[in-house]
Amino acid sequence: MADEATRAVEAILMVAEEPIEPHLLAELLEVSPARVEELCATLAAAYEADDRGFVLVKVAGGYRFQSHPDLAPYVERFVLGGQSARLSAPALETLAIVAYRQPVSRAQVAAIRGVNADAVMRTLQQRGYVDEVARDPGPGQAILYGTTRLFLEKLGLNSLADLPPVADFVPGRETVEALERGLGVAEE
Amino acid sequence: MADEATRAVEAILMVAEEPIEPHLLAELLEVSPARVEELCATLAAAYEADDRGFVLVKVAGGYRFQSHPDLAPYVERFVLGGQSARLSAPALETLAIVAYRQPVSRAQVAAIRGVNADAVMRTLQQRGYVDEVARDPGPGQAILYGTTRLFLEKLGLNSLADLPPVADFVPGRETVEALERGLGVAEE
Amino acid sequence: MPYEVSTPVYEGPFDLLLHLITREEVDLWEVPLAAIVDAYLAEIERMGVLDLEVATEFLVVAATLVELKCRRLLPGPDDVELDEELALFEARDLLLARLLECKTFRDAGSALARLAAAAGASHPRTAGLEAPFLEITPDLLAGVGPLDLRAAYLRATAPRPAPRVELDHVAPVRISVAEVVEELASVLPSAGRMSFRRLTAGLPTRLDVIVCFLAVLELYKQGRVELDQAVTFGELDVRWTGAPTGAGDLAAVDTYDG
Repeated sequence: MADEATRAVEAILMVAEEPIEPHLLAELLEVSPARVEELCATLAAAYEADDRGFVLVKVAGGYRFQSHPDLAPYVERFVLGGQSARLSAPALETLAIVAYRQPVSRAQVAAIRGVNADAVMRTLQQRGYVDEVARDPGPGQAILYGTTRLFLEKLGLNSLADLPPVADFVPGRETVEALERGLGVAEE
Repeated sequence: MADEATRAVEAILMVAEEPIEPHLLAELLEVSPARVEELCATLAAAYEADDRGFVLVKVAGGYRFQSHPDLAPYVERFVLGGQSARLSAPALETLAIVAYRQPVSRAQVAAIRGVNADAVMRTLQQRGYVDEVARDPGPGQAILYGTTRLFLEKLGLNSLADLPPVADFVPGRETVEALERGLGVAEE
Repeated sequence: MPYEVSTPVYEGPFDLLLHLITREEVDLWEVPLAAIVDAYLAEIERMGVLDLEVATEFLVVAATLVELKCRRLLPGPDDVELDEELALFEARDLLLARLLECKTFRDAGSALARLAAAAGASHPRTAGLEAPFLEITPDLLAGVGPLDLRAAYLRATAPRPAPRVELDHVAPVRISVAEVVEELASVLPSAGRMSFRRLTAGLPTRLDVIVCFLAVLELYKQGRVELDQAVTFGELDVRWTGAPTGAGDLAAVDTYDG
């Protein structure tokens, strides 16, 4: 017999429109946030064991119900057209710079990419992936950008800590050597 | 082991915003409507047997997930706490489209958002933020929607003219001509 | 080795250079100098006059490459100054570091795309409250301001396939050459002689330096300064000669204000 707190989590998440943070659930259920995390883990495991067509996930700091990724072909037939346009390669590269270097100004992004970043940054902001998060305290008070909650949701991440470490992308020995050869650094 | 059709029903109903009619599910799953009814009955029974906090019900001729009536006190607490009381991102986007494009038909809103807007429009209308303002004079005489006085009050606006402009993202005629001259496109 | 420089649209000098080195898998030293220069010139031409900053980046990268290559063609390291050699190594290392950084974020961007694609297979439930609860819901627009509405509108209308004129390349130049000419005319007479490097030492952006350079050329054209450069790429000396001109001439200076 499922206990009331577990059932209440299911009921609330069923009517929620965005990820619900554990501390809010804890407040509503009058249990500790740690207990909420336990309950949610148990539920998620139960759905998986029962081979349900939905999953309970933690994304952008909260819990929510989602369709099982296996069933994307069916769901996409249903929500046809709801897919947002994919980001271009320059937009992705810029998004990565913001994600890993935030808070960061447009000028800093442009310096890394070697091109003016205004158009791409505006696209990312329009799409809701990045937003202004602060002002540079230094002279000029440049606007500093960071990634948004929507960014986490779109990438299925619970927090920025779940981003793959940037070290994973630092070019390997072979690439570095190829570049060095290209620039004539390494002697042949 | 749950079969694929059963899991697909769960996945589709999980992301659906309104009750889904059996014949639509049947089409999506490529099974008979009778089979859909069977699957849904089996699922509903399973959730009840597992003592889940949600139910699968048939309302208005379609199936949908709902919170279990037993747990209404928790859901109410969630609602009254104000945490559920923000418009979802899709709803806010829809409201914004109506605000900036009014008078506008549901079909036009759907075309801009790329998804069916009926459920969201109904919510907005229920809340008194948008209302029917006219009929399209063209064939079909679609209902045209606009924002209400309540909407202006809630946003602290005197009139629609006080909405922050969005036009600066679309260059005006003069700008375009100036650009063309700058690019050497236009004949001198 | 036959070499063709294809010119798709590059996102800046690092993109082009990465392409030349990695995707084409060529040793830059085996590519004729002219081909490298052509590729860069083609890029700059494609950009037209619109983005001076990018054009400058391209030029800096191209110049570094050409210099590296020239140096390599020279007989031996013995006959070049040690300082110059070190400066060249430094430029090359800087270029390498920036290329590596650029490549890092490009690969990170692809990883983000993979994450987004995986996450996109699982759709969230957003059905919201059932009708009975809607009636007890407090104000849904609490905390929503006009700017939130505008942001939502822009989000909703963002992925537009229709071609638009992008204004973003037209970075407005905040300083005009005329202003800098005026400024120099007030600073230089007392200084007498000053190197261009010192003249531009405090300037925040490359664009300011360029504008200052144009201003110096303008003064030279007006016969008010003498320019002297002992060696190629060496210090540029600016000497005030002070041939007087009226204020009317200053007004005639071209403005480069975007």
